[in-house]
Amino acid sequence: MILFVETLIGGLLAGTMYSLVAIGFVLIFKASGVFNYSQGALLLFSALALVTFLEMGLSFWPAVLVTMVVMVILSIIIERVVLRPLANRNVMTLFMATLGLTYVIEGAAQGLMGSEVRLLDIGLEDNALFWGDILISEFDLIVACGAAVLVIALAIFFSKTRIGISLRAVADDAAAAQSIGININRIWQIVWAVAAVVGLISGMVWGARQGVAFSLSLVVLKALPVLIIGGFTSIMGAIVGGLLIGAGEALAETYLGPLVGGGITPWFAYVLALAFLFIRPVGLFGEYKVERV
Amino acid sequence: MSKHFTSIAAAVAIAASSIMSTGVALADGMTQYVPLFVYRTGPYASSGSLWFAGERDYFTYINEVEGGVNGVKFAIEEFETEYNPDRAVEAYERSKGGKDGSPTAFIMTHSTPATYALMDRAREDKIPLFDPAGGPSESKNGLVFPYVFPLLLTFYGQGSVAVNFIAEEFGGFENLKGKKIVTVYHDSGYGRASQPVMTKLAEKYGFIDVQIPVAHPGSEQTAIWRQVRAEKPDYVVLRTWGVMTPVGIKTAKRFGIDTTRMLGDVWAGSRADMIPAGDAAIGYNAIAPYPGGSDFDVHAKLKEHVIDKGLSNLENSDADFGAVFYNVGVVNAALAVEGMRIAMEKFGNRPLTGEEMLWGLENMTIDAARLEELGMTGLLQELKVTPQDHEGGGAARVQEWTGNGWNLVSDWIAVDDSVVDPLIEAKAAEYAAEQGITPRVVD
Amino acid sequence: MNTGSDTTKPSQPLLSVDGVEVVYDEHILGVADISVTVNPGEIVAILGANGAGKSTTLKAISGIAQTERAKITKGSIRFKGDQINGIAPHKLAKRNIVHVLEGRRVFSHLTVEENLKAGSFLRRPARREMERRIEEIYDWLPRLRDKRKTLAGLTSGGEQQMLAIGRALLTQPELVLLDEPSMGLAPIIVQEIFEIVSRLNRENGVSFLVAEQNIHVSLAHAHRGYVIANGHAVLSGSASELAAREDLHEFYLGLQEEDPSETRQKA
Amino acid sequence: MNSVGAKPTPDLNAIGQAGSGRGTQSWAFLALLAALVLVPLITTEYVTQVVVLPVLVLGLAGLGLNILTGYAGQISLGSGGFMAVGAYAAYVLAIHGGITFFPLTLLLAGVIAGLVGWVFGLPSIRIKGFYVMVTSLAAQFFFEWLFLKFPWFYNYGDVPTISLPPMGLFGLDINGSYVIKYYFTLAFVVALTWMASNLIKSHVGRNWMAIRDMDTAAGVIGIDSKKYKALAFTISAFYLGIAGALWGFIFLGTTSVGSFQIDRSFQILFIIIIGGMSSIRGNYIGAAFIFLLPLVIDYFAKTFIGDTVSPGVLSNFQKFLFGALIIIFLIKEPDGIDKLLRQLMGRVRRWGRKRA
Repeated sequence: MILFVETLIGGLLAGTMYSLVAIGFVLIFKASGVFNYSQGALLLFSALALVTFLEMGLSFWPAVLVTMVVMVILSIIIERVVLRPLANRNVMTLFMATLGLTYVIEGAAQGLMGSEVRLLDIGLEDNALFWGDILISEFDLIVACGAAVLVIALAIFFSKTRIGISLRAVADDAAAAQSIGININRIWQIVWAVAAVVGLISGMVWGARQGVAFSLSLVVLKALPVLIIGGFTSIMGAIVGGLLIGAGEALAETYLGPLVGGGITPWFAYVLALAFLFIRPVGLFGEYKVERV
Repeated sequence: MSKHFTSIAAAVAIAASSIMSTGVALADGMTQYVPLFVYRTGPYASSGSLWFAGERDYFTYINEVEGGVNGVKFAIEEFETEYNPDRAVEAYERSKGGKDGSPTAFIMTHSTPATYALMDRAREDKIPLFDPAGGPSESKNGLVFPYVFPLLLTFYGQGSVAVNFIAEEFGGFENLKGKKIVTVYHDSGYGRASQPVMTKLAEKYGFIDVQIPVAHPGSEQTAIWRQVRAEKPDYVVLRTWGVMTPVGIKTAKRFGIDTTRMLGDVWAGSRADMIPAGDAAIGYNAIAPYPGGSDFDVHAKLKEHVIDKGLSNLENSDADFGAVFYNVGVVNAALAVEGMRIAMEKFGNRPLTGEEMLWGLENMTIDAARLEELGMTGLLQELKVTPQDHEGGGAARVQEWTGNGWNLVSDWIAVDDSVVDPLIEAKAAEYAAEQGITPRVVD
Repeated sequence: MNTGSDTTKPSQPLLSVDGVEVVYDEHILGVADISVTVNPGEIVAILGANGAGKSTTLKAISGIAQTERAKITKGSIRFKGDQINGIAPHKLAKRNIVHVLEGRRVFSHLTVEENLKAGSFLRRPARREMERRIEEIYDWLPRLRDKRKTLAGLTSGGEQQMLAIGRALLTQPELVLLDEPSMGLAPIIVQEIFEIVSRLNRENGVSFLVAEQNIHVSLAHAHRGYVIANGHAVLSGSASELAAREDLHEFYLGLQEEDPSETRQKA
Repeated sequence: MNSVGAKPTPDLNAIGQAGSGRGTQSWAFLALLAALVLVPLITTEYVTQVVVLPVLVLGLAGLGLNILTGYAGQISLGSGGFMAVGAYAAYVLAIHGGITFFPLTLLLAGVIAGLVGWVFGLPSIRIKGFYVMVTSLAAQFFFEWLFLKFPWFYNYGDVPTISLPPMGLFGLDINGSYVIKYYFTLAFVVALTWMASNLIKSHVGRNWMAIRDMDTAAGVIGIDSKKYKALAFTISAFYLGIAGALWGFIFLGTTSVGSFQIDRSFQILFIIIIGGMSSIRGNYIGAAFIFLLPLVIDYFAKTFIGDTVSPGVLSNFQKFLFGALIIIFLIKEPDGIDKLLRQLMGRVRRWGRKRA
């Protein structure tokens, strides 16, 4: 029983790390309908930039700030050079463009900042905490709290600020938003920038965990089943989806893995997501609406 | 719009025609063409870029300081494969015919999957494949696999060395009885490759062999290490690769597993694996057919003639000079150079063909005196390669991570051939039967 | 309501659309030849059957057409004398043209009040000022006040239409392009909406260009009107003239049959 | 297009096709076929075996995906997985089933892949769009795992890389010479392409397109969309499976999961988007473009900037350039190279007529 509870809690906490990646994805999909495969590459780019600035001698917070500025600039470039010319194209084309973008960002990131693995110290220790007999990762716990803060911050941003309300307006109806004077290109830039900053935060967390190198980019593959479960358009869904995937994966690896020879994590999340699709085809928090793809 | 694409089409045509016409003018007849299959992008770039830098730096040293191998200089051409065997096949076909009049004498595959993909072609084309400390273990048998060279230490050998070292830690083989050794492995061919040996050794010494897989890329391993902890292991062996190693070490630490009782294999023991693990990695051990460190004599030479002259291929020579993967590259290049030197004794001082190189490699002996001359004492084991034995050495040292570098904690530990060789022979025979190969007969 | 526009015609019309052709996706003809003028202070109706090209005309004016892969291939559109073809919709909103799209298109996941706020952001008012302006809209459209905290998607059709208009008014327009405000609404609601439009026009001097299928109610409130069919403007005149024409209805209905619908894509 | 009125009113009927030109087309097709037949005779082993042959196989895989995505409107990122099913099925049939007459092995492998495709197509009955796409990712990762995990699939080797057994073809070893390999592949690819093109012209193809264009409406007009979607998944996987087996047995001469990872799925998707959705020819054009582009970039990079930057930067620059070209392509030519060629041919024809 202790093993079960420990696995469950550990999985839930680890799941928030998936949620973080998925949130960046949801932001962009919601606001512009773009299935942004390059979220993982953005994560890599931001973490690499941060490490590079740290190596150049900046102290932690200034480096984070400078990286944010870089990511915002990058987002603006992406919007102008890639998305704007592709506005109103079908969603497949946009998805493909983000695949191309993934190569571009990965190539640029590693070409400019090097491909060796680097240590990223964000000041969090990966110690074990004990709650009774149950072992909990301090790192995961802090990250989960951080994710909660981020979600609250985003919720406030979206419900209280002018930009946030405009963002939601664009997500609801881009044409109507334009007709009342909202500049959707600017909104897209902002969304990408916010997603990139979320990417930076997830990049910091994942980078601290596994070192900063190319494999950060693969984290995106973990986010996709999260989205299926949570729905493509809901931040709450991304959180819940991440928790479910995290817990499901951990339990499966512990209880199901030994039966089939282990190593099932890459697909288990997808199969779990599939099962959810059968029950609710638009995800837990997604909305039914006619999709034309 | 269409103008743009006609120009692309034209470019395609030009490039295609120039690719077709390989082998143009003969430069001076005294360069040896070396195609280098690299992965400087993609998931394994972090190890690869150091590895290839080591190779290129050594070739640069030979070219610049020694004026080539007996006057034959190396002409290197890189082919990016992203660790993808399909792209290695493409690169192989592009480069197997040589260039500028020089034949291709050998190919360093730099990846076990690529070695597998190229094995049959290389046999056909008579080009030796270099895959030190990699490749199929059974290719140690050069009679069945004439053109594959898993030099230094096969995957099977790695398992054997690991157990020998662990026995030493416990104070002798007799103390292995009843102990539990958990191997956490990359769920791939590479990760599983040592399993047959571990099974055999477990029978022989009476320890319990537990194998736990981690799926690629392994960036989240909480569930894995919870399992490991539940096993209460006496020793943990890591057969991991890439990001899986630091995440594994960190997670292990969190679960209270003593990282000084962990032994990584060759590909889980480089600086790049330790740095992201931070303090958790202090005291971690790794098998090293190529130890890390820049205190070997050869490093002094490289430092003086390559690094300090700004000729190095390293992007960050302060941090990475002497890193394990850099040394892998240096050793691999040195082995190729030695093979060529020996072949030239028979065939003359000129660029060599693959077949000639094969003779050189199969007659390669590197003894203590030669190691001294090369400046590689302690970095490279003594080797004697024969047509029957393409491994040549079969030993490794063990190094311990101190937090900012590797500290060698053992001398060369030899493979237990009595366990490993029968396995290799059986596998090789199986392969020969499946492929309809008659093993060579060599006098 | 017979303030014949001809008598008070100012030197310059507010909006003049001249011989406009719109092509979707480079191949599909939206409208072929449309000319429309709106003078300051007027309510002008564009009448026509479903698919005649009314929406496309309004979208061409507001710039929305070009965000839907359409292009104005011929003709010109002038607002207060300046050529505005090809200007992005959000910039036109800044230049005081606002478009209330067909089908209301409220932001359904935003509350009624957030919808109104979204409309007011364009002029960047301070918070107090914004609240005051929104209160003003509630005075015009009192039904909305009771629903201010409700998600717009959950309000009734009539409320949504009012919300869409209120939201548009908060951009402080001189010209409102109003597309099919009557669509799918009960007659009594339609009546209410048009009365509000008339009052806004009278009391605040906002001009309206209204696309409608509903001839009676729109001509009752408009000053002038145009009838379009097959992407061409076929009739025009003052509202009373048009309303008096015996053949208007036939005209309007008769055209519907000629409409080769597959060549005409409603966006 | 500018607004000056010289141009007549745009074509009101559905558009874009530059005349029918059936004669020219079949003429061009025969010329192309003749050129393909001549490849081994007039070019080098390298070009035949490592340029043209893989392009043919990838084109066939593109065709498989195009049936599903271009014609039936279902997005998939599982192409690599289904290719793997084909390759491993062929291997298992040969090793465990003793079927070494290669054409038969290949067809059976295709059939097995088709059945697997049918199973993985089942969820598409309930879900749509990107959700289907992520379903296909489940297939992709599941197969990557499956073929790694169970040594039966690689004949209990230590390493899950298959060394392919000798395969027969009327008494010849298929791997005996690259010329045999090439002609065998060409014959197979041409036959399968011909079959696909007939299928698409039949009522099956029309129903697929009806489902693609209007899923709900297709149901209304009496098309059993479940049945036809399932059929599309099956046939698509059949083609992908055969392509996978050809890739392993003929092109690589070995197979590992590494050949059929998610990158492969992306590559196949690039092929159909760049070549042209819903176009048979487009698959081969796209395959040529996507396969050759890295080689061309590599060539130019080495020739022009090779010595000035470090190899690491060069490799990454090539990757950057590949991505950038994809994006430029998508922006400039959304309908793929096939459309471009059609327009070009139309222009040539009009020009020819003018001169005549």
